[in-house]
Amino acid sequence: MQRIVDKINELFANGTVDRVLGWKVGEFSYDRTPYVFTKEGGLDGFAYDSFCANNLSKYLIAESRKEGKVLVLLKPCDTYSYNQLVAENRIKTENVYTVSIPCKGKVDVEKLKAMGMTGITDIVENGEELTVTTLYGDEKVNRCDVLCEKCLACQKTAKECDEAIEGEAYEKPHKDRFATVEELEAMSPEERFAFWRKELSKCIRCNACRNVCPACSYIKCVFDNDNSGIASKANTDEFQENMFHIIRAFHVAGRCTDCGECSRVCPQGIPLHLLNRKFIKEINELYGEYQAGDNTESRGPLTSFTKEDCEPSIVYEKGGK
Amino acid sequence: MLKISMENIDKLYAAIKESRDLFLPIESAGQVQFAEYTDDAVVRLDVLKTVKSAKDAFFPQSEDLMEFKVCGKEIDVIPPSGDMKEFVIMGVKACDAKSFEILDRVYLKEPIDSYYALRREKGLVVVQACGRPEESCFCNVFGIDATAPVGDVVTYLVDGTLYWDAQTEKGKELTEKIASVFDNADANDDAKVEASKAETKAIMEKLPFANLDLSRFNGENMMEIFKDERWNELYKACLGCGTCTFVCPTCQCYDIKDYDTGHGIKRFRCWDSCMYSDFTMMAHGNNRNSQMERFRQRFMHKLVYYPSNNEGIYSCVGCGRCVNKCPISMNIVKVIKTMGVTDNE
Amino acid sequence: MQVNENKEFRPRIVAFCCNWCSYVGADLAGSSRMEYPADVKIIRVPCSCRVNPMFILRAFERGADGVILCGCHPGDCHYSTGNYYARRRMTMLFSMLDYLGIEKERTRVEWVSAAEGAKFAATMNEFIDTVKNLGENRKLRDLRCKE
Amino acid sequence: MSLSINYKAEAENILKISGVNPKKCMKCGKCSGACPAYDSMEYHPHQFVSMVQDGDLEKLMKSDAVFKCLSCFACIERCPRSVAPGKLVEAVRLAVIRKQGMNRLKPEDIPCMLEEELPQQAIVSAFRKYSK
Amino acid sequence: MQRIGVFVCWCGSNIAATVDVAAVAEAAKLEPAVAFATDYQYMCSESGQSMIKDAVKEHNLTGIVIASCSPRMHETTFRKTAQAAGLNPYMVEIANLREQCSWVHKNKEEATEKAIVLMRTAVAKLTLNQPLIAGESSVTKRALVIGGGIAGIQTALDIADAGYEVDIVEKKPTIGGKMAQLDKTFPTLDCAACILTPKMVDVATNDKITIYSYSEVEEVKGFVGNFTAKIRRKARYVDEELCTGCGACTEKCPSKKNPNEFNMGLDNRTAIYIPFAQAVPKVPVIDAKNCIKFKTGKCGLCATVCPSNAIKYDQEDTFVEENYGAIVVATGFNPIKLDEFGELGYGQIPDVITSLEYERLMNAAGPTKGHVLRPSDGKKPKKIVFVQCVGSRGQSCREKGYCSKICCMYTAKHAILTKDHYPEMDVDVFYIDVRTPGKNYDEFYRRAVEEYDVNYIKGQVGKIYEENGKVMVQGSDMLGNKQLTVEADLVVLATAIEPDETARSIGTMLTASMDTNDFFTEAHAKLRPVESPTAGIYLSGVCQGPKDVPETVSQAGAAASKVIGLLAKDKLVGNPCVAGSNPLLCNGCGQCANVCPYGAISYVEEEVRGPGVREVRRYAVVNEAVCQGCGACTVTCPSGAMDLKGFTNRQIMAEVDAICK
Repeated sequence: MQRIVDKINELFANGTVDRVLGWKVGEFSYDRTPYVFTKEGGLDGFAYDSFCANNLSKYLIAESRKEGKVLVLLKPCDTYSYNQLVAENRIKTENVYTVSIPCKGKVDVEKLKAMGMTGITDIVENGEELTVTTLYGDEKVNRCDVLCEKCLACQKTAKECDEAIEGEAYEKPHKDRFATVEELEAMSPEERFAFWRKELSKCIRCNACRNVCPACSYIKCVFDNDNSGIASKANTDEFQENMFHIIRAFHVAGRCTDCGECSRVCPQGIPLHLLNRKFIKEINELYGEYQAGDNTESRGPLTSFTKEDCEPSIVYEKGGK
Repeated sequence: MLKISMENIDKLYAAIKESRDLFLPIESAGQVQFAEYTDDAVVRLDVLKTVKSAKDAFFPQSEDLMEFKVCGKEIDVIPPSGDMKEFVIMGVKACDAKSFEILDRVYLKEPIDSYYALRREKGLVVVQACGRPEESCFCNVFGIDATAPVGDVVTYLVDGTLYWDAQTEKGKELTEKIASVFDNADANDDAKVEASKAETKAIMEKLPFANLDLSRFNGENMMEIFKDERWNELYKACLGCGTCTFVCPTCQCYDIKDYDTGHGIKRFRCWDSCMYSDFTMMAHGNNRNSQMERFRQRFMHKLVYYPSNNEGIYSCVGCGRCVNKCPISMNIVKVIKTMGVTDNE
Repeated sequence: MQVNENKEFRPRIVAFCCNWCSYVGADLAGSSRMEYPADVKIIRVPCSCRVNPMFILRAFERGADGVILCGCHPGDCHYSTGNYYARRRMTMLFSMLDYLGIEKERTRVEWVSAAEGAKFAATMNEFIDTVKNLGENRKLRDLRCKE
Repeated sequence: MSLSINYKAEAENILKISGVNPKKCMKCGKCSGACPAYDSMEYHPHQFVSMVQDGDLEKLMKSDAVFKCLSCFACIERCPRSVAPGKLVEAVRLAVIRKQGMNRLKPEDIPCMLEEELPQQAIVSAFRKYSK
Repeated sequence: MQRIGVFVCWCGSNIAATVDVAAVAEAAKLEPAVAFATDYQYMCSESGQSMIKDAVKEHNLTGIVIASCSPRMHETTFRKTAQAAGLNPYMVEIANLREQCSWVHKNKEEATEKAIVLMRTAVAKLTLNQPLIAGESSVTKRALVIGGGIAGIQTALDIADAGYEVDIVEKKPTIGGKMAQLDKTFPTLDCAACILTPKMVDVATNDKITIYSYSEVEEVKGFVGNFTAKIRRKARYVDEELCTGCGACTEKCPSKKNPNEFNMGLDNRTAIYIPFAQAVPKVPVIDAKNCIKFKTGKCGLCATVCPSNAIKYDQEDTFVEENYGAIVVATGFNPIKLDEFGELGYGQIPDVITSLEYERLMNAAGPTKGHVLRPSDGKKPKKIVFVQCVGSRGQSCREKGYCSKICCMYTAKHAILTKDHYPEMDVDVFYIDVRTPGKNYDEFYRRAVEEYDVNYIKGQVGKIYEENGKVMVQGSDMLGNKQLTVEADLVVLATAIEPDETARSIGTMLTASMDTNDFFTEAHAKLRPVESPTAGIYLSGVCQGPKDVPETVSQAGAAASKVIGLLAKDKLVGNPCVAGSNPLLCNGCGQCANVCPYGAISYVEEEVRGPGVREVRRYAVVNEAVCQGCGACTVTCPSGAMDLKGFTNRQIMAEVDAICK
């Protein structure tokens, strides 16, 4: 973190940037809020640690339209979102200074809570071990057991930025990112239906998944637009739950970088990334490996084609059981 | 006071179910919500906070209001039946119980919201004292005693036993009907309950937000707070999602929508969020155009406008759900701490 | 609910046909007097690429039991590339529906040229049989639309 | 030795093993035009394609041609339609030597073939190629 | 609220026998938006149409649904009827009760039931219809032809003949293209130059035609009727105005050892040169790479000898910007490179040459003055072997998947001409198939075999190598089932052709779609073969696919006639069912432009105003003159900002709703 602070101060001092989009400490040892630090205000409260999970790239849509140059801190996964947003002309790159920063995976406090730790007053990180102080006693957990879902299968390395701050080497978690998708595919349709009913019925339509998503940066979403014909504000029927999530996933298909923010922010813990990853997996298998945000030029798989593409009937053969 | 061992708790549920619908904190797909009890439900009375609050029982997220049937060029209006089975909601914590009072002040004031009133009339609230408060709890700031919740029946869950203490006529009536499932509690039990309450209270005092200062929100600084420059800082990270609103026990705004079924219209209302860009959208546009204004509205309403219309009662019960769930960790506590002191301090 | 066992299940089928090939193919089936059940109702769209996945979901929401999309054969699109995009979109949509546990046979894409009246009729007959075997769409409909 | 071989089935099997699609052949003859062992082969690369396609395998399997092929793969390299006749020759040869007792090269034959100049590797690879 | 009239047609008994038309009309009357409904025997008849017109007036209708035969039959008829009745022609919807109901169903009850649903569906859609007015745009009466080969020349001449201005942009110093390099043309054996050069002169003297030689199209903007092109005129270091084409400079130039492109490198030219005697314009160009003046600064001989002071060493590239109504692509072809065909020895063995090189060898104006002499030793060969399909019809990456189409015929031509000049020479042709569709083509080929005794060998060549000063051609004789090794003195490879290397970038510039081989795609393979799917772009010659001269000329004429048809119009009336983007919803992400086959979508960054909105945003703008209304963009748009008039999201959903009711 010190190296990041030093670098920012250097760039403040030499006038390269005017503002910094980073994270600010909160009330607990684990809550971090995206924050714009200014040259004048300094870096008071700045933090970069295992709890800075937010993908900051989406904030650049607004921040890059303001006067002056804004420095953005991008974790490796966020660099892809940044590229994708640039590809979609959402960011005025001339006003942005990108700095890639190292990441060893972020800690998901919800997981600690699910392990029964409540009343958390402090979390101290010591290498691969976390010491959690709670009102009801202290506990130790392995860092790798409480990583965010999105970090468990993350193999991303940072794309090119204006500046790169390297971190120490570390062993990436090696969960296969499609393992759960494959498990679901192996189920019977009835089992799959039951699985998704159970998950999606939790949805409260708070739109956190949508609003946090860098790919969902539309001025007015079809679900908010009464003229779209499919606007709806609440899950008034099972169908509306399914519909919302199918369309949400479909609208980001081929553009989703798999940053995993949707699942992370879902207050109901719905594994939304499994919908996105299904599309990613299908695209990879049917149209060739594609990573959204890998660069700012290539066409998305759903806005391109080859004459030899498979027919939709492949779903009958290839689809789940 | 009556008691029942948690081993036999299903008998209690079954007894209640005989005459009424029963809502309990039930776990499904890893999350606990108030939901209708069924035989295979996993009841989690031990869980402190459900994701959504208990307000669903009286103010559901979506609720049919009326129906229009279209037949040729004729339209039939089908009003709501006004009929509803009595129900019990159990396991409500002190904060949520207090939220009912806050909602009552909105919906039971003239003009009375008949849908809400009907549910209030048919519903019986069984509250439960808190056992293990969390770091995000701050109900005490609003004068709520987590160990003495207000409801038709108060319950305590201590060492695998549920203690049952009817408070109101409604509560006593139900208790009589199902008395056979209970044993009587004795003085020893009273002591156990008291000890548990004392233990909880001791922890409450140690909570990080126990001493949150609300003094600036005394109804006298409305414009000063409204115009405060620091809103511009606070709102900045806000995504404009409705998570805080939808997990909040006291948020009471709704939107009315029509659903065209092809044979007519089903008119329903559903929760709305002042964080949404189309909130209170009117023909001329929106009266709060920026996210800053929307963000400010939510907290001004909870901490300033509502109290000024309701004898100083805040529209927040300190349940801490928004603190837990906000995707960007911005919440009412941070707002209180920032706005609670004047800018030049 | 009373189920009348004697009454045969009549599925509701929505067929989207592109204006240049499949709609003409359907017309040809008509002028050649090739029969298929009346359960199929055709919606004319300029091109298969005009069909938004939302339309397909909408049909199911409203109680359709099967949705079929017909367009020009790949390579023959009047707009040269429309059906290629439609092909990818529908492949994605169908695989998602399958992933959610919804019967994959309820949706289908078939390329029918303006000359393939017989294929149009045969496809419709076959599709209706498939959907009949699946029975009523229960998993993907808004129950409020049921009369 | 009398062997009862179902040549039709064997031909299909050979197509499967070799992965060759004879329908792609446009009968240009470039394979045979490129073949350095043409004159010593009773049947030529292009004939392998049509004969296997026709199920006319008996002649091929009984012919010496499979052992005359040098496996230089010029035919595979040059074929404009990627038919790869050489793979068929290989597959037919395999089909021959896999029949019991049909080994072309037996261990006992080797000593008399040894020559000072002959690299060890050649013997090993020939043995691999001509024997089961 | 709309007031809709529903008119149910009996179509004699075609509909009425299977559908209870009266019941359909009665059902229509119950629809909230329907103000009038009736049925009639023949809606398309005079009396049927006047019935509609009367009803529109009497009941003050805002739109009409005709429940009749397929819209493909009478949609236009009823649109005109509506227009005559004072309605917008697009306030008409057709319910297809004949082709898609009465003719495919037998059970009257079921058919009637379905007919009612189809009627309701049409009503539901019409309820949401908006009057549509087709947009108009002007037409610049000038055409641009890219490429000055025979295709471009013919197209330009034909367009100019109709009285329109045409500009030809040719990247080489002269027009003429590949045809100028040919000796004779099959099957009549006219001399190519004799039939081409008069056309070149016509072009040069036609006051409607401007030639930009040694120039390239740099940028194209706009749309059908209104293109703007920026043309780079490369510096040729010779003033075209002043030069008289006397050739004094080329005679005196001391840098003489530069490979002559026109003769396929078989001889040399000077650094300042005129590609060939009949070049148009007949103005030399300095090859700066080999010019001593440019290399060392010393020399300047050409400037000294030039009688008209036309040599300008300081000339720089200049740019011309011009407006056009139509653009014709005539970028032609090149033989493929044979680097990867090592087995054929091209490049290693001097006496293995390509057909185009042979063409130059035979040409009287060529490096050998028309005598067939071996490049290696300048001796007359005794035996020549021709190899066909080199690089054509293959599947591997070094080959082209298509048939180059012209090789069979020009090989026959080469064989005949060779035998004609040198009856004693032996000529073999290795072939896979001989393809001779075309008038007098097969006859021509048969003459080669029967009259001229050319030895056609069915089989391909596997290997070419040198031995004892001979070129050994090893190939198979498929019919004789033997392998041959022919001792040849000269081998000619019928090399595959491919689109010119500039085609791809020009295609991108014009947003004209191309296939994987870089041939331009036609708007319809059968029905619109000379038009690109992008409106206003036309295709002429080999840039669209392999062709011989007669085919190229006829396609060039066809393209010209299409261009003339366009330029003859004062206004273009568009299809009103086009896409449109709502700036209040669009965020300019750029996905719609990706899927638009016509390049109709561009983006602007302008102030957007709406309820509570006033800010500068990037948003999509559809050029209505270019959009063809396919709707690909509407589905790609996640925000629903893009919609298609006449087939809006709401309309289609209303149809879905009505069907599923």
